[in-house]
Amino acid sequence: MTVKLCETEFKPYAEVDAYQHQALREKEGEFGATSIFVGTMRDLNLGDAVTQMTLEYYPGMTERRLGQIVDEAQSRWNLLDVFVIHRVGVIKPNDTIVLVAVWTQHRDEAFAACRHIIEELKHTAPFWKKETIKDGERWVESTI
Amino acid sequence: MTVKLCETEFKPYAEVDAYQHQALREKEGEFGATSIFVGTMRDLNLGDAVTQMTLEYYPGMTERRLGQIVDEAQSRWNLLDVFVIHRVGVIKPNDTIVLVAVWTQHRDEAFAACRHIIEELKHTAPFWKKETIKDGERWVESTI
Amino acid sequence: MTIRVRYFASLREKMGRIEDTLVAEDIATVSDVWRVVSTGQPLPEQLLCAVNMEYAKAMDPVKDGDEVAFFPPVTGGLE
Amino acid sequence: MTIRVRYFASLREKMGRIEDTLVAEDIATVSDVWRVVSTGQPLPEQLLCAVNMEYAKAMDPVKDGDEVAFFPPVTGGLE
Repeated sequence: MTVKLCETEFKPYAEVDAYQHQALREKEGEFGATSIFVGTMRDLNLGDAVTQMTLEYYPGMTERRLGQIVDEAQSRWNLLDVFVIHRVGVIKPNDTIVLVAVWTQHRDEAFAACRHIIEELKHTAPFWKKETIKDGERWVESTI
Repeated sequence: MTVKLCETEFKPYAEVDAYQHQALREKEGEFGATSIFVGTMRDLNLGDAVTQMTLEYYPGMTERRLGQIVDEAQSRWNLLDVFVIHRVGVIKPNDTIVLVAVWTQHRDEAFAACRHIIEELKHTAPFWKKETIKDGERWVESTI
Repeated sequence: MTIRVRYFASLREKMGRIEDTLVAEDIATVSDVWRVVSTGQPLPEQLLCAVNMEYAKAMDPVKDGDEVAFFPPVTGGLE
Repeated sequence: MTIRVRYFASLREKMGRIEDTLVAEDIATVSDVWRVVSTGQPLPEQLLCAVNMEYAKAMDPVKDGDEVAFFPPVTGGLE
Protein backbone atom coordinates (compact mmCIF):
# COMPACT_ATOMS: atom_id res chain seq x y z
CA MET A 1 0.00 0.00 0.00
CA THR A 2 1.51 3.31 -1.03
CA VAL A 3 0.03 6.80 -1.01
CA LYS A 4 1.94 9.81 -2.20
CA LEU A 5 1.45 13.46 -3.00
CA CYS A 6 3.30 14.90 -5.93
CA GLU A 7 4.11 18.56 -6.66
CA THR A 8 5.11 18.08 -10.27
CA GLU A 9 3.68 16.38 -13.34
CA PHE A 10 3.74 12.56 -13.24
CA LYS A 11 3.15 9.83 -15.79
CA PRO A 12 0.41 7.58 -14.39
CA TYR A 13 1.05 4.54 -16.59
CA ALA A 14 4.80 4.53 -16.08
CA GLU A 15 4.16 4.86 -12.33
CA VAL A 16 1.70 1.94 -12.21
CA ASP A 17 4.00 -0.20 -14.31
CA ALA A 18 7.03 0.50 -12.10
CA TYR A 19 5.00 0.02 -8.93
CA GLN A 20 3.61 -3.32 -10.04
CA HIS A 21 7.07 -4.59 -10.95
CA GLN A 22 8.42 -3.66 -7.54
CA ALA A 23 5.63 -3.97 -5.01
CA LEU A 24 3.81 -6.93 -6.54
CA ARG A 25 6.75 -9.07 -7.56
CA GLU A 26 6.06 -11.51 -4.72
CA LYS A 27 2.39 -11.67 -5.72
CA GLU A 28 2.85 -12.56 -9.38
CA GLY A 29 0.36 -15.25 -10.31
CA GLU A 30 -1.81 -14.24 -7.37
CA PHE A 31 -3.54 -11.09 -8.67
CA GLY A 32 -6.08 -11.56 -11.44
CA ALA A 33 -7.64 -8.11 -11.56
CA THR A 34 -6.36 -4.54 -11.54
CA SER A 35 -8.75 -1.60 -11.56
CA ILE A 36 -7.22 1.78 -12.25
CA PHE A 37 -8.73 5.23 -12.22
CA VAL A 38 -6.91 8.23 -13.64
CA GLY A 39 -8.32 11.73 -13.16
CA THR A 40 -7.07 14.30 -15.63
CA MET A 41 -7.46 18.08 -15.59
CA ARG A 42 -10.00 19.34 -18.12
CA ASP A 43 -9.73 22.77 -19.73
CA LEU A 44 -13.40 23.48 -19.12
CA ASN A 45 -15.36 23.64 -15.85
CA LEU A 46 -18.79 25.10 -15.11
CA GLY A 47 -18.88 26.42 -18.66
CA ASP A 48 -15.64 28.40 -18.37
CA ALA A 49 -12.26 27.83 -20.00
CA VAL A 50 -9.76 27.03 -17.26
CA THR A 51 -6.08 27.72 -17.91
CA GLN A 52 -4.70 26.27 -14.68
CA MET A 53 -5.68 25.32 -11.18
CA THR A 54 -3.96 25.31 -7.83
CA LEU A 55 -4.71 22.45 -5.49
CA GLU A 56 -4.19 23.46 -1.87
CA TYR A 57 -3.91 20.76 0.78
CA TYR A 58 -3.24 20.31 4.49
CA PRO A 59 0.28 18.83 4.78
CA GLY A 60 0.13 15.99 7.26
CA MET A 61 -3.64 15.64 7.41
CA THR A 62 -4.09 15.03 3.68
CA GLU A 63 -1.59 12.14 3.65
CA ARG A 64 -3.11 10.77 6.85
CA ARG A 65 -6.66 10.88 5.46
CA LEU A 66 -5.56 9.21 2.21
CA GLY A 67 -3.91 6.46 4.25
CA GLN A 68 -7.10 5.98 6.28
CA ILE A 69 -9.19 5.72 3.10
CA VAL A 70 -6.90 2.98 1.79
CA ASP A 71 -6.92 1.18 5.16
CA GLU A 72 -10.72 1.27 5.26
CA ALA A 73 -10.92 -0.21 1.76
CA GLN A 74 -8.36 -2.82 2.79
CA SER A 75 -10.50 -3.90 5.74
CA ARG A 76 -13.63 -4.08 3.61
CA TRP A 77 -12.30 -5.97 0.57
CA ASN A 78 -9.54 -8.49 0.05
CA LEU A 79 -6.99 -6.21 -1.62
CA LEU A 80 -3.52 -7.39 -2.59
CA ASP A 81 -2.19 -3.86 -3.06
CA VAL A 82 -3.26 -0.25 -3.53
CA PHE A 83 -1.30 2.61 -5.07
CA VAL A 84 -2.47 6.23 -4.93
CA ILE A 85 -0.77 9.36 -6.27
CA HIS A 86 -2.36 12.81 -5.98
CA ARG A 87 -1.03 16.02 -7.47
CA VAL A 88 -0.91 19.20 -5.41
CA GLY A 89 0.09 22.74 -6.29
CA VAL A 90 -0.18 24.26 -9.75
CA ILE A 91 -1.78 21.95 -12.31
CA LYS A 92 -2.28 22.52 -16.05
CA PRO A 93 -4.99 21.12 -18.34
CA ASN A 94 -4.27 17.54 -19.44
CA ASP A 95 -2.07 16.92 -16.38
CA THR A 96 -2.95 13.87 -14.31
CA ILE A 97 -4.55 14.93 -11.02
CA VAL A 98 -5.00 11.57 -9.37
CA LEU A 99 -4.17 7.90 -9.91
CA VAL A 100 -5.77 5.05 -7.97
CA ALA A 101 -4.73 1.46 -8.73
CA VAL A 102 -6.08 -1.60 -6.91
CA TRP A 103 -4.85 -5.19 -7.29
CA THR A 104 -7.08 -8.10 -6.26
CA GLN A 105 -7.71 -11.74 -7.08
CA HIS A 106 -11.12 -11.10 -8.66
CA ARG A 107 -12.63 -8.25 -10.63
CA ASP A 108 -15.64 -7.47 -8.41
CA GLU A 109 -13.53 -6.35 -5.50
CA ALA A 110 -11.07 -4.46 -7.73
CA PHE A 111 -13.82 -2.31 -9.27
CA ALA A 112 -15.66 -1.81 -5.98
CA ALA A 113 -12.57 -0.80 -4.01
CA CYS A 114 -11.19 1.50 -6.73
CA ARG A 115 -14.54 3.27 -7.01
CA HIS A 116 -14.91 3.53 -3.25
CA ILE A 117 -11.43 4.99 -2.79
CA ILE A 118 -11.92 7.66 -5.45
CA GLU A 119 -15.29 8.71 -3.97
CA GLU A 120 -13.95 8.88 -0.41
CA LEU A 121 -10.94 10.81 -1.65
CA LYS A 122 -13.14 13.27 -3.51
CA HIS A 123 -15.46 13.86 -0.57
CA THR A 124 -13.21 13.63 2.50
CA ALA A 125 -9.55 14.28 1.63
CA PRO A 126 -8.47 17.85 2.42
CA PHE A 127 -7.90 19.33 -1.05
CA TRP A 128 -9.24 22.67 -2.25
CA LYS A 129 -9.27 23.74 -5.85
CA LYS A 130 -8.71 27.26 -7.09
CA GLU A 131 -9.17 27.78 -10.81
CA THR A 132 -7.66 30.40 -13.06
CA ILE A 133 -10.20 31.57 -15.63
CA LYS A 134 -10.37 34.53 -17.99
CA ASP A 135 -11.74 36.87 -15.34
CA GLY A 136 -9.24 35.88 -12.65
CA GLU A 137 -9.26 33.21 -9.98
CA ARG A 138 -12.07 31.40 -8.17
CA TRP A 139 -12.37 28.81 -5.43
CA VAL A 140 -14.47 25.92 -6.59
CA GLU A 141 -17.37 25.08 -4.29
CA SER A 142 -17.95 21.52 -3.22
CA THR A 143 -20.14 19.42 -5.49
CA ILE A 144 -21.29 15.88 -4.83
CA MET B 1 -12.26 3.12 -30.63
CA THR B 2 -9.81 0.27 -31.11
CA VAL B 3 -10.18 -3.43 -30.41
CA LYS B 4 -7.40 -5.88 -31.05
CA LEU B 5 -6.47 -9.48 -30.41
CA CYS B 6 -2.89 -10.27 -29.58
CA GLU B 7 -1.08 -13.62 -29.86
CA THR B 8 1.95 -12.65 -27.82
CA GLU B 9 2.61 -11.03 -24.46
CA PHE B 10 1.81 -7.32 -24.29
CA LYS B 11 2.53 -4.58 -21.78
CA PRO B 12 -0.82 -3.06 -20.81
CA TYR B 13 0.47 0.22 -19.37
CA ALA B 14 2.83 0.96 -22.24
CA GLU B 15 -0.06 0.20 -24.62
CA VAL B 16 -2.50 2.54 -22.85
CA ASP B 17 0.11 5.26 -22.66
CA ALA B 18 0.95 5.03 -26.36
CA TYR B 19 -2.72 4.81 -27.33
CA GLN B 20 -3.65 7.89 -25.32
CA HIS B 21 -0.82 9.90 -26.84
CA GLN B 22 -1.93 9.00 -30.35
CA ALA B 23 -5.69 8.54 -30.33
CA LEU B 24 -6.56 11.17 -27.75
CA ARG B 25 -4.20 13.93 -28.78
CA GLU B 26 -7.09 15.97 -30.23
CA LYS B 27 -9.10 15.44 -27.04
CA GLU B 28 -6.50 16.69 -24.55
CA GLY B 29 -8.22 18.89 -22.00
CA GLU B 30 -11.53 17.22 -22.81
CA PHE B 31 -11.26 13.92 -20.93
CA GLY B 32 -11.33 14.07 -17.16
CA ALA B 33 -11.67 10.39 -16.31
CA THR B 34 -10.04 7.17 -17.45
CA SER B 35 -11.14 3.81 -16.08
CA ILE B 36 -8.90 0.87 -16.84
CA PHE B 37 -9.30 -2.80 -16.14
CA VAL B 38 -6.44 -5.25 -16.53
CA GLY B 39 -7.07 -8.99 -16.23
CA THR B 40 -4.00 -11.06 -15.43
CA MET B 41 -3.55 -14.82 -15.50
CA ARG B 42 -3.43 -16.38 -12.04
CA ASP B 43 -1.48 -19.52 -11.29
CA LEU B 44 -4.37 -21.05 -9.36
CA ASN B 45 -7.92 -21.85 -10.50
CA LEU B 46 -10.58 -24.05 -8.88
CA GLY B 47 -8.00 -25.06 -6.30
CA ASP B 48 -5.47 -26.37 -8.82
CA ALA B 49 -2.08 -24.99 -9.80
CA VAL B 50 -2.27 -23.91 -13.45
CA THR B 51 0.95 -23.78 -15.47
CA GLN B 52 -0.51 -22.34 -18.67
CA MET B 53 -3.74 -21.87 -20.54
CA THR B 54 -4.74 -21.77 -24.16
CA LEU B 55 -7.42 -19.32 -25.18
CA GLU B 56 -9.24 -20.48 -28.29
CA TYR B 57 -11.37 -18.00 -30.24
CA TYR B 58 -13.43 -17.71 -33.40
CA PRO B 59 -11.41 -15.58 -35.83
CA GLY B 60 -13.73 -13.02 -37.36
CA MET B 61 -16.61 -13.48 -34.94
CA THR B 62 -14.58 -12.68 -31.83
CA GLU B 63 -13.36 -9.35 -33.22
CA ARG B 64 -16.86 -8.57 -34.48
CA ARG B 65 -18.46 -9.28 -31.11
CA LEU B 66 -15.86 -7.18 -29.27
CA GLY B 67 -16.59 -4.32 -31.68
CA GLN B 68 -20.32 -4.65 -31.00
CA ILE B 69 -19.76 -4.58 -27.25
CA VAL B 70 -17.80 -1.34 -27.58
CA ASP B 71 -20.41 0.16 -29.92
CA GLU B 72 -23.20 -0.70 -27.49
CA ALA B 73 -21.30 0.97 -24.63
CA GLN B 74 -20.68 3.96 -26.88
CA SER B 75 -24.40 4.35 -27.58
CA ARG B 76 -25.27 4.06 -23.89
CA TRP B 77 -22.67 6.40 -22.38
CA ASN B 78 -20.86 9.47 -23.59
CA LEU B 79 -17.45 7.90 -24.26
CA LEU B 80 -14.55 9.83 -25.75
CA ASP B 81 -12.58 6.68 -26.57
CA VAL B 82 -12.29 2.98 -25.79
CA PHE B 83 -9.28 0.71 -26.19
CA VAL B 84 -9.47 -3.07 -25.79
CA ILE B 85 -6.72 -5.68 -26.17
CA HIS B 86 -7.36 -9.39 -25.61
CA ARG B 87 -4.75 -12.14 -25.65
CA VAL B 88 -5.40 -15.39 -27.51
CA GLY B 89 -3.38 -18.59 -27.81
CA VAL B 90 -0.96 -19.83 -25.19
CA ILE B 91 -0.86 -17.71 -22.03
CA LYS B 92 1.38 -18.05 -18.97
CA PRO B 93 0.69 -17.07 -15.35
CA ASN B 94 1.21 -13.35 -14.72
CA ASP B 95 0.61 -12.53 -18.41
CA THR B 96 -2.01 -9.90 -19.12
CA ILE B 97 -5.14 -11.50 -20.59
CA VAL B 98 -7.24 -8.44 -21.24
CA LEU B 99 -7.03 -4.66 -21.10
CA VAL B 100 -10.06 -2.36 -21.24
CA ALA B 101 -9.54 1.41 -21.10
CA VAL B 102 -12.34 3.99 -21.30
CA TRP B 103 -11.92 7.76 -21.55
CA THR B 104 -14.80 10.08 -20.60
CA GLN B 105 -15.45 13.57 -19.28
CA HIS B 106 -16.72 12.37 -15.90
CA ARG B 107 -15.91 9.45 -13.65
CA ASP B 108 -19.39 7.90 -13.37
CA GLU B 109 -19.58 7.00 -17.02
CA ALA B 110 -15.95 5.82 -17.15
CA PHE B 111 -16.46 3.30 -14.34
CA ALA B 112 -19.87 2.17 -15.59
CA ALA B 113 -18.75 1.66 -19.19
CA CYS B 114 -15.50 -0.10 -18.28
CA ARG B 115 -17.34 -2.48 -15.98
CA HIS B 116 -20.07 -3.12 -18.55
CA ILE B 117 -17.57 -3.85 -21.32
CA ILE B 118 -15.62 -6.35 -19.23
CA GLU B 119 -18.81 -8.18 -18.17
CA GLU B 120 -20.18 -8.35 -21.72
CA LEU B 121 -16.82 -9.52 -22.95
CA LYS B 122 -16.66 -12.22 -20.31
CA HIS B 123 -20.16 -13.50 -21.00
CA THR B 124 -20.63 -13.08 -24.75
CA ALA B 125 -17.30 -12.89 -26.58
CA PRO B 126 -16.31 -16.23 -28.17
CA PHE B 127 -13.30 -17.28 -26.11
CA TRP B 128 -12.77 -20.72 -24.60
CA LYS B 129 -10.20 -21.48 -21.99
CA LYS B 130 -8.25 -24.71 -21.73
CA GLU B 131 -5.99 -25.02 -18.69
CA THR B 132 -2.87 -27.10 -18.24
CA ILE B 133 -2.75 -28.55 -14.74
CA LYS B 134 -0.69 -31.29 -13.10
CA ASP B 135 -2.97 -34.05 -14.34
CA GLY B 136 -3.17 -32.79 -17.92
CA GLU B 137 -5.51 -30.39 -19.67
CA ARG B 138 -9.09 -29.34 -19.02
CA TRP B 139 -11.66 -27.10 -20.64
CA VAL B 140 -12.98 -24.61 -18.14
CA GLU B 141 -16.76 -24.55 -17.83
CA SER B 142 -18.63 -21.29 -17.94
CA THR B 143 -19.13 -19.51 -14.64
CA ILE B 144 -21.05 -16.31 -14.10
CA MET C 1 -27.27 -25.58 -51.07
CA THR C 2 -23.83 -25.45 -49.44
CA ILE C 3 -23.21 -24.60 -45.78
CA ARG C 4 -19.91 -24.41 -43.96
CA VAL C 5 -20.21 -25.74 -40.40
CA ARG C 6 -17.55 -24.93 -37.79
CA TYR C 7 -16.88 -26.30 -34.31
CA PHE C 8 -14.92 -24.80 -31.45
CA ALA C 9 -13.28 -25.77 -28.18
CA SER C 10 -14.50 -28.92 -26.41
CA LEU C 11 -17.15 -29.49 -29.08
CA ARG C 12 -14.46 -29.43 -31.78
CA GLU C 13 -12.60 -32.14 -29.87
CA LYS C 14 -15.80 -34.14 -29.36
CA MET C 15 -16.66 -33.92 -33.07
CA GLY C 16 -13.10 -34.90 -33.97
CA ARG C 17 -12.97 -32.27 -36.73
CA ILE C 18 -12.85 -28.48 -37.06
CA GLU C 19 -15.46 -28.08 -39.77
CA ASP C 20 -17.79 -29.72 -42.29
CA THR C 21 -19.07 -28.58 -45.63
CA LEU C 22 -22.72 -29.58 -46.01
CA VAL C 23 -24.26 -29.95 -49.41
CA ALA C 24 -27.95 -30.75 -48.97
CA GLU C 25 -31.41 -29.53 -49.93
CA ASP C 26 -33.56 -30.28 -46.89
CA ILE C 27 -31.97 -27.78 -44.51
CA ALA C 28 -34.02 -24.79 -43.36
CA THR C 29 -32.78 -23.93 -39.86
CA VAL C 30 -29.74 -24.04 -37.59
CA SER C 31 -31.37 -27.00 -35.91
CA ASP C 32 -31.49 -28.86 -39.22
CA VAL C 33 -27.78 -28.24 -39.72
CA TRP C 34 -27.00 -29.76 -36.33
CA ARG C 35 -29.21 -32.80 -37.07
CA VAL C 36 -27.22 -33.52 -40.21
CA VAL C 37 -23.71 -33.09 -38.79
CA SER C 38 -24.56 -35.02 -35.61
CA THR C 39 -26.35 -37.80 -37.55
CA GLY C 40 -29.76 -37.26 -36.08
CA GLN C 41 -29.17 -35.84 -32.59
CA PRO C 42 -31.28 -32.97 -31.24
CA LEU C 43 -29.38 -29.73 -30.62
CA PRO C 44 -28.13 -29.79 -26.98
CA GLU C 45 -29.66 -26.95 -25.02
CA GLN C 46 -26.40 -25.55 -23.66
CA LEU C 47 -24.70 -25.42 -27.07
CA LEU C 48 -24.37 -21.96 -28.64
CA CYS C 49 -24.86 -21.29 -32.35
CA ALA C 50 -23.86 -18.57 -34.75
CA VAL C 51 -24.83 -17.86 -38.35
CA ASN C 52 -22.37 -15.78 -40.30
CA MET C 53 -20.57 -14.86 -37.08
CA GLU C 54 -23.68 -13.55 -35.29
CA TYR C 55 -25.29 -15.41 -32.39
CA ALA C 56 -28.33 -17.37 -33.63
CA LYS C 57 -31.09 -19.59 -32.24
CA ALA C 58 -31.97 -23.15 -33.15
CA MET C 59 -34.93 -22.13 -35.28
CA ASP C 60 -33.17 -19.30 -37.14
CA PRO C 61 -33.10 -19.87 -40.90
CA VAL C 62 -29.99 -20.73 -42.88
CA LYS C 63 -29.45 -20.20 -46.58
CA ASP C 64 -27.00 -21.21 -49.27
CA GLY C 65 -23.47 -19.99 -48.56
CA ASP C 66 -24.00 -19.42 -44.83
CA GLU C 67 -21.37 -20.21 -42.24
CA VAL C 68 -22.88 -21.91 -39.19
CA ALA C 69 -20.89 -22.44 -36.01
CA PHE C 70 -21.54 -24.51 -32.89
CA PHE C 71 -19.66 -24.10 -29.65
CA PRO C 72 -19.90 -24.54 -25.87
CA PRO C 73 -20.66 -21.59 -23.55
CA VAL C 74 -17.91 -18.99 -23.75
CA THR C 75 -15.55 -18.70 -20.81
CA GLY C 76 -13.46 -15.61 -21.50
CA GLY C 77 -9.96 -15.35 -20.22
CA LEU C 78 -10.91 -14.16 -16.75
CA GLU C 79 -12.04 -16.61 -14.13
CA MET D 1 -3.03 26.52 27.39
CA THR D 2 -1.63 26.97 23.91
CA ILE D 3 -3.44 25.98 20.73
CA ARG D 4 -2.23 26.31 17.15
CA VAL D 5 -5.10 27.29 14.83
CA ARG D 6 -4.77 26.84 11.05
CA TYR D 7 -6.89 28.05 8.12
CA PHE D 8 -7.06 26.76 4.58
CA ALA D 9 -8.26 27.77 1.12
CA SER D 10 -10.96 30.47 0.89
CA LEU D 11 -11.20 30.66 4.68
CA ARG D 12 -7.46 31.39 4.88
CA GLU D 13 -7.97 34.28 2.44
CA LYS D 14 -11.01 35.52 4.35
CA MET D 15 -9.11 35.43 7.66
CA GLY D 16 -6.17 37.18 6.05
CA ARG D 17 -3.70 34.84 7.80
CA ILE D 18 -2.61 31.22 7.67
CA GLU D 19 -2.61 30.50 11.40
CA ASP D 20 -2.93 31.79 14.92
CA THR D 21 -1.40 30.70 18.17
CA LEU D 22 -3.99 30.95 20.95
CA VAL D 23 -2.90 31.26 24.54
CA ALA D 24 -6.00 31.22 26.74
CA GLU D 25 -7.60 29.42 29.66
CA ASP D 26 -11.33 29.46 28.89
CA ILE D 27 -11.24 27.17 25.85
CA ALA D 28 -12.88 23.74 26.13
CA THR D 29 -14.13 22.89 22.63
CA VAL D 30 -13.47 23.45 18.93
CA SER D 31 -16.37 25.86 18.99
CA ASP D 32 -14.64 27.91 21.68
CA VAL D 33 -11.51 28.12 19.55
CA TRP D 34 -13.53 29.50 16.65
CA ARG D 35 -15.24 32.06 18.87
CA VAL D 36 -11.88 33.42 19.97
CA VAL D 37 -10.22 33.62 16.55
CA SER D 38 -13.34 35.08 14.92
CA THR D 39 -13.91 37.55 17.74
CA GLY D 40 -17.22 36.21 18.87
CA GLN D 41 -18.81 34.66 15.78
CA PRO D 42 -20.63 31.33 15.98
CA LEU D 43 -19.03 28.51 13.98
CA PRO D 44 -20.54 28.54 10.45
CA GLU D 45 -22.37 25.30 9.79
CA GLN D 46 -20.64 24.49 6.49
CA LEU D 47 -17.13 25.00 7.89
CA LEU D 48 -15.13 21.83 8.56
CA CYS D 49 -12.88 21.36 11.58
CA ALA D 50 -10.01 19.09 12.48
CA VAL D 51 -8.18 18.50 15.75
CA ASN D 52 -4.67 17.12 15.40
CA MET D 53 -5.35 16.34 11.74
CA GLU D 54 -8.52 14.30 12.37
CA TYR D 55 -11.97 15.55 11.45
CA ALA D 56 -13.73 16.93 14.52
CA LYS D 57 -17.09 18.40 15.51
CA ALA D 58 -17.85 21.78 17.05
CA MET D 59 -18.36 20.33 20.51
CA ASP D 60 -15.28 18.09 20.50
CA PRO D 61 -12.84 18.95 23.31
CA VAL D 62 -9.45 20.57 22.78
CA LYS D 63 -6.50 20.45 25.11
CA ASP D 64 -3.16 22.15 25.58
CA GLY D 65 -0.84 21.65 22.62
CA ASP D 66 -3.57 20.68 20.14
CA GLU D 67 -3.56 21.80 16.53
CA VAL D 68 -7.04 22.90 15.42
CA ALA D 69 -7.83 23.58 11.75
CA PHE D 70 -10.81 25.22 10.04
CA PHE D 71 -11.52 24.95 6.34
CA PRO D 72 -14.30 25.05 3.73
CA PRO D 73 -15.78 21.83 2.29
CA VAL D 74 -13.14 19.86 0.40
CA THR D 75 -13.35 19.81 -3.38
CA GLY D 76 -10.75 17.29 -4.47
CA GLY D 77 -9.02 17.68 -7.78
CA LEU D 78 -11.79 16.03 -9.80
CA GLU D 79 -14.83 17.99 -10.80
